[in-house]
Amino acid sequence: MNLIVEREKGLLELEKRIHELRAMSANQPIDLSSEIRALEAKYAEIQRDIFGSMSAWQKVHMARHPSRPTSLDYISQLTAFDELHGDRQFRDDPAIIGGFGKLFGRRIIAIGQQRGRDTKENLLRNFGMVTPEGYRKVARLIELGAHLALPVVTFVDTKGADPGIASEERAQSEAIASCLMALVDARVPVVSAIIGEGGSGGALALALADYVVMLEHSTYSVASPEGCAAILWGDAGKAEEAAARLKLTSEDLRGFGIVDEIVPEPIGGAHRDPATLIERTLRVVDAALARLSGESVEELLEARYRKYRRIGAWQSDTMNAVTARA
Amino acid sequence: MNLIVEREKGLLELEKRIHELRAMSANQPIDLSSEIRALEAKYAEIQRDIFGSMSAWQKVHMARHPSRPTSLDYISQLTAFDELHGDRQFRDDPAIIGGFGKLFGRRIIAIGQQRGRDTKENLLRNFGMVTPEGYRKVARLIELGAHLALPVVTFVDTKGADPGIASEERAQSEAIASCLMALVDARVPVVSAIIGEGGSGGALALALADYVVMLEHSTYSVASPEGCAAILWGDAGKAEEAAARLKLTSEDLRGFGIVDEIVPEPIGGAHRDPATLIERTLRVVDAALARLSGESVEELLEARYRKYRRIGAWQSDTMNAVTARA
Amino acid sequence: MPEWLSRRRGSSAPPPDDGALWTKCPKCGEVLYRKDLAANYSVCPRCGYHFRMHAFDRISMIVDSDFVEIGGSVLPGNPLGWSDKRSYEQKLSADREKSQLTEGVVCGFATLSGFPVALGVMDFNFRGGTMGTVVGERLTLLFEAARDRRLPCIVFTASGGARMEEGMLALMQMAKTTAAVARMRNAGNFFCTVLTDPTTGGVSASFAFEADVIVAEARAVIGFAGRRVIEQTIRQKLPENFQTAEFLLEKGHIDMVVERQEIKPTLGRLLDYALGDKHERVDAKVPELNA
Amino acid sequence: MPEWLSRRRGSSAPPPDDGALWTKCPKCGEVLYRKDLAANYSVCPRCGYHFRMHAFDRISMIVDSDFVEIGGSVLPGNPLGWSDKRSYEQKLSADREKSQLTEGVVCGFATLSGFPVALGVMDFNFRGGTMGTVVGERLTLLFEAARDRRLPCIVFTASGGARMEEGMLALMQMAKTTAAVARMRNAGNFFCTVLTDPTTGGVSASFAFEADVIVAEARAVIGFAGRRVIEQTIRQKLPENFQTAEFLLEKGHIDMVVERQEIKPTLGRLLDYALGDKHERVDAKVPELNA
Ligand SMILES: [Zn+2]
Ligand SMILES: [Zn+2]
Repeated sequence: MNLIVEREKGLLELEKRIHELRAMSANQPIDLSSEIRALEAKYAEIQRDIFGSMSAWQKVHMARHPSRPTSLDYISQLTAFDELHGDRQFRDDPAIIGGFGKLFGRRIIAIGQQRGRDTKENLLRNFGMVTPEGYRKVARLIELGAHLALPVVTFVDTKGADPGIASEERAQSEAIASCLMALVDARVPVVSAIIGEGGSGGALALALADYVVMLEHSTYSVASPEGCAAILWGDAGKAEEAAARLKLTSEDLRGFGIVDEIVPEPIGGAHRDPATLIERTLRVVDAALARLSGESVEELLEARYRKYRRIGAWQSDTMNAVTARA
Repeated sequence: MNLIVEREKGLLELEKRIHELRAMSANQPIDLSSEIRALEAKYAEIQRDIFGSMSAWQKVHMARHPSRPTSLDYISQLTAFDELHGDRQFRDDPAIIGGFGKLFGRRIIAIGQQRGRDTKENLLRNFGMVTPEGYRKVARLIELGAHLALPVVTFVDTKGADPGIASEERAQSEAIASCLMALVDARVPVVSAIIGEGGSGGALALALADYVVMLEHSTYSVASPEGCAAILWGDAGKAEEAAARLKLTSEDLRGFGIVDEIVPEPIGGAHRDPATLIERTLRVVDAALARLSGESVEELLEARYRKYRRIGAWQSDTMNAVTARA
Repeated sequence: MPEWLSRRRGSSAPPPDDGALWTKCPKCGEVLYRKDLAANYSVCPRCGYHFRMHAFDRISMIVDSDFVEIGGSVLPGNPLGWSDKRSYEQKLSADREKSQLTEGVVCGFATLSGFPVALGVMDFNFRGGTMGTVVGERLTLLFEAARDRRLPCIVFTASGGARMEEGMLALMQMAKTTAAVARMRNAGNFFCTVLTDPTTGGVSASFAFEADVIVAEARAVIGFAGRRVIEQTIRQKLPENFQTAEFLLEKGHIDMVVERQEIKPTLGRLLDYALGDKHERVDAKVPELNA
Repeated sequence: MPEWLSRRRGSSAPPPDDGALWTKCPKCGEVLYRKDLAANYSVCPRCGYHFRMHAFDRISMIVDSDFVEIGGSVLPGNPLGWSDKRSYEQKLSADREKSQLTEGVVCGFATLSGFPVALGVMDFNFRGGTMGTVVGERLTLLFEAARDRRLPCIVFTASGGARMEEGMLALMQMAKTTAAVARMRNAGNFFCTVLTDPTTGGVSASFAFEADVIVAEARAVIGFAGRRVIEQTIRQKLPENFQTAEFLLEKGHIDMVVERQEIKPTLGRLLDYALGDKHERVDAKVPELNA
């Protein structure tokens, strides 16, 4: 059960009523304008109440909202896209969509984690949980981009890497490590957009980038709140508490220097106005690529190294709490 | 049924008789020396008869002789060897033995195709037919050698790449092509020894080398004689005829510039004096490495390119039959 | 028919094979007028069956207008002195007659959707598309030319494997072409293969699977070992879709499966992604041979 | 006990854990005298069970004599202000007490079979060997030092994954260590990891599987997802050997499985293969910290 979906129900009902009243007002000689205004004010009030200051736990549910735009929704808004398949060895993983694309005319390699938009697609795409073959496809496409001097854009949206037996048998660890290595070594700009759930190492495998963009209500976390609660307290039911502690919101991560820019969402979340939100996100990604493309490969790699080199927070004998942004 | 094994039977019987007579002669006051000499002469005559000028078809059987030294027999005679396993992704293929080695003190990466020396080992090692995982292990070890500036030595002995369903499903073509690419790009000397059967692309995947050494009675062929006969004449039974036509002996291949040096075998074949033959082969490989290690990486790669660039035989409007060695 | 093609074919060239004006679709049995079939990319208009294509028909289908052949003067000899029922020379001569080709691959320069490209097209009609020393040499010349002129390279494969009659010299073309592909790749060129029916053996296990992007024509059979060899080994029938392009796509071996009609526009888009404005597209010319 | 170790431990340091002189083998139940157990590499002399090892015991077992720690002054803070039943500071303090370590990894310079090496050893006793920012920073300092001094680098892993209490800052250590490994690798250094029980999660999916040679200690559990997570997902028990070093060897993930007693000689041989006479072995000295 998704918290946001539940809370939206009343709002959607109210929205419908307002539409009906507007239609009635337009077709019949009754002036309902003050009643409509009152309902609209009520609507805005509830909306502010729900979405004005969402808790971390609410954002977790927003990030998982079944109508939240997925990677394919962004990729389909590119000027052009041709999908490339497979790891060249074992399987084409449908949880990864990747290929050549054009972003406002800019030639790129686009790669996204794809969950399903309905039950059938979720089964096909393994709920967006990537298998080793998927990560190997990602690494291959990153290397293709580097070979052809095409920048790489990734869309991150996954609960986490697939935790199944078969994935362990086919070296999930090695596959994720290969992705990280491909991204570290890529001699082209890399920009990542965290568009939904950024779940653990399975998300990071696509998000080690020169510039990381994150949607306002997306989450990006060392573990799912449920997983964290299970690990620390042996009780997945304490997920809400874990969510609050994990600092998994875009604001938190901007503060840590892990996220470089936050893309504001329409009130009610990305799915309430996908077209505007997607256009806005793609513009932010494109602007980042424009800046990065001005750098030499050596500058790019050096800046990428420094960016990740300094992420951390520790004390030392002589210094106190040297944080990432210091 | 192995032709050489069959023809050896009489010889081995005679050998046994001579030994018995010698023992008798030593222990009893009977002079059998002239009888022994006569038998020895007869033995030498039969030996010359069988092995003096072997046909291509006989060499095919010699190359497949069940007692012929295998890759492990050579590898076990290195000064040191530590096996490294696996393709890092899917499986460790027992048909490939690879790892760090020392050849007369010289640090190398040693890789060999390993058939079984008995039925049980043949099942384990898939009769020396390598699967995609095996070729990927080979490519990985070649890259490890290049990373650590260690020359690569390969021992070639296979009927051919594994032709099973599972190997097709896991991209046997791509795996062999990856091996070829790794060998072409390797920034270290590569020396190959064709010690048994060199079967088609599955053998070449380990034999694209700066210097190719071939045992006198080994074979190296575009297809097995049986396979060739089946392809051309729809009759695998015509293998002997195919063997004669295919030019698969060490002499033929030395003539084409595909093999650089032939290692002479003891009369009767490598298995009649494995210790001497293996030592001799390893010395030849070591001498080649000594010569190649004097070259710069650029010279090495340029020479490797030219070596394979010129292999061929064609006519043109202005030239006649430009052959490889021209 | 473009001017170069009619020059190549001769304006009164007979239709290939048996000279008949009509042919029957081997899949659905429909009787097809050859001219209509040719106009439809040699795809059966009723069931979509992809007839195997002659190299020059393929080129004509793909290029914008001109095509300048290179390596055409490299011609086969008989390095092993091969002879069985017929001599190798006789076989070559018969295939030359039948296919109107001098060897199993045609290489050259062309423009495709405005991009100058180095283009190689194999033809199954000549010795089953087998790779001998001439196929290897012509392709190597193509890869070297692509590298020297900084051209993207596209190769259509169709091959039964290595050519038996040239023995180990044929097998070594896997090494030779791989070496040339590596040089081209290390120089940063874009390399794309289009695997057509059938692509097997030594071609499959070398340059065919060494490309940056691997396209397969719909329903093409692609694999290392031949279907018969595998069936003999496992002593059972293989599933219908085994080794088809669609099967390989699912198994992750290839980038995409494309219907024949879509191959030219697809290649145009791939070139555009890979090269974009790095290359002049407007008024692009076929590079001259001795430029 | 080498001088540096007794200095580090204090000559009258109590035995770890509960101070008892005897301990029971969890596998075969044998009661073992701790001193004998330590002398036997913490391997049960009866059944071969490998006890988890303290980082300094591991170092003492591996190095020739000296060990100079680096990064030891990098100490954990509480970047998220984490607190649940106890504050993160309290947890750290308790683990410091229990393990006699300041964090989950010990890094430094040493010689091994005469080869100067950069050596990192993780310890499961400190927060389950989880990787937080201090583990990441210490390892990064180690990789950078190995690169700058052209030293081979060996890391023993033991980890339950990323450290929850440091949130995303912990996860990013996968990126940070990978970046440092890449620089070291691109400079041509030799990098070897030894995976000990357990090696999972973020450590497994970053530097542990980025080494030139990956050794695993016999019977160690190694994987990405934890056994419990998988069992919950598939709702059935996993086979006994699942995710063991031996299982991974068969699946091709690792180079070799080695019994603990053989680890030091094995590493000596690997260094000899990888480095040979490129490095001075005779009278090799531990590099000085400010050299
Ligand atoms: Zn039809
Ligand atoms: Zn025990």
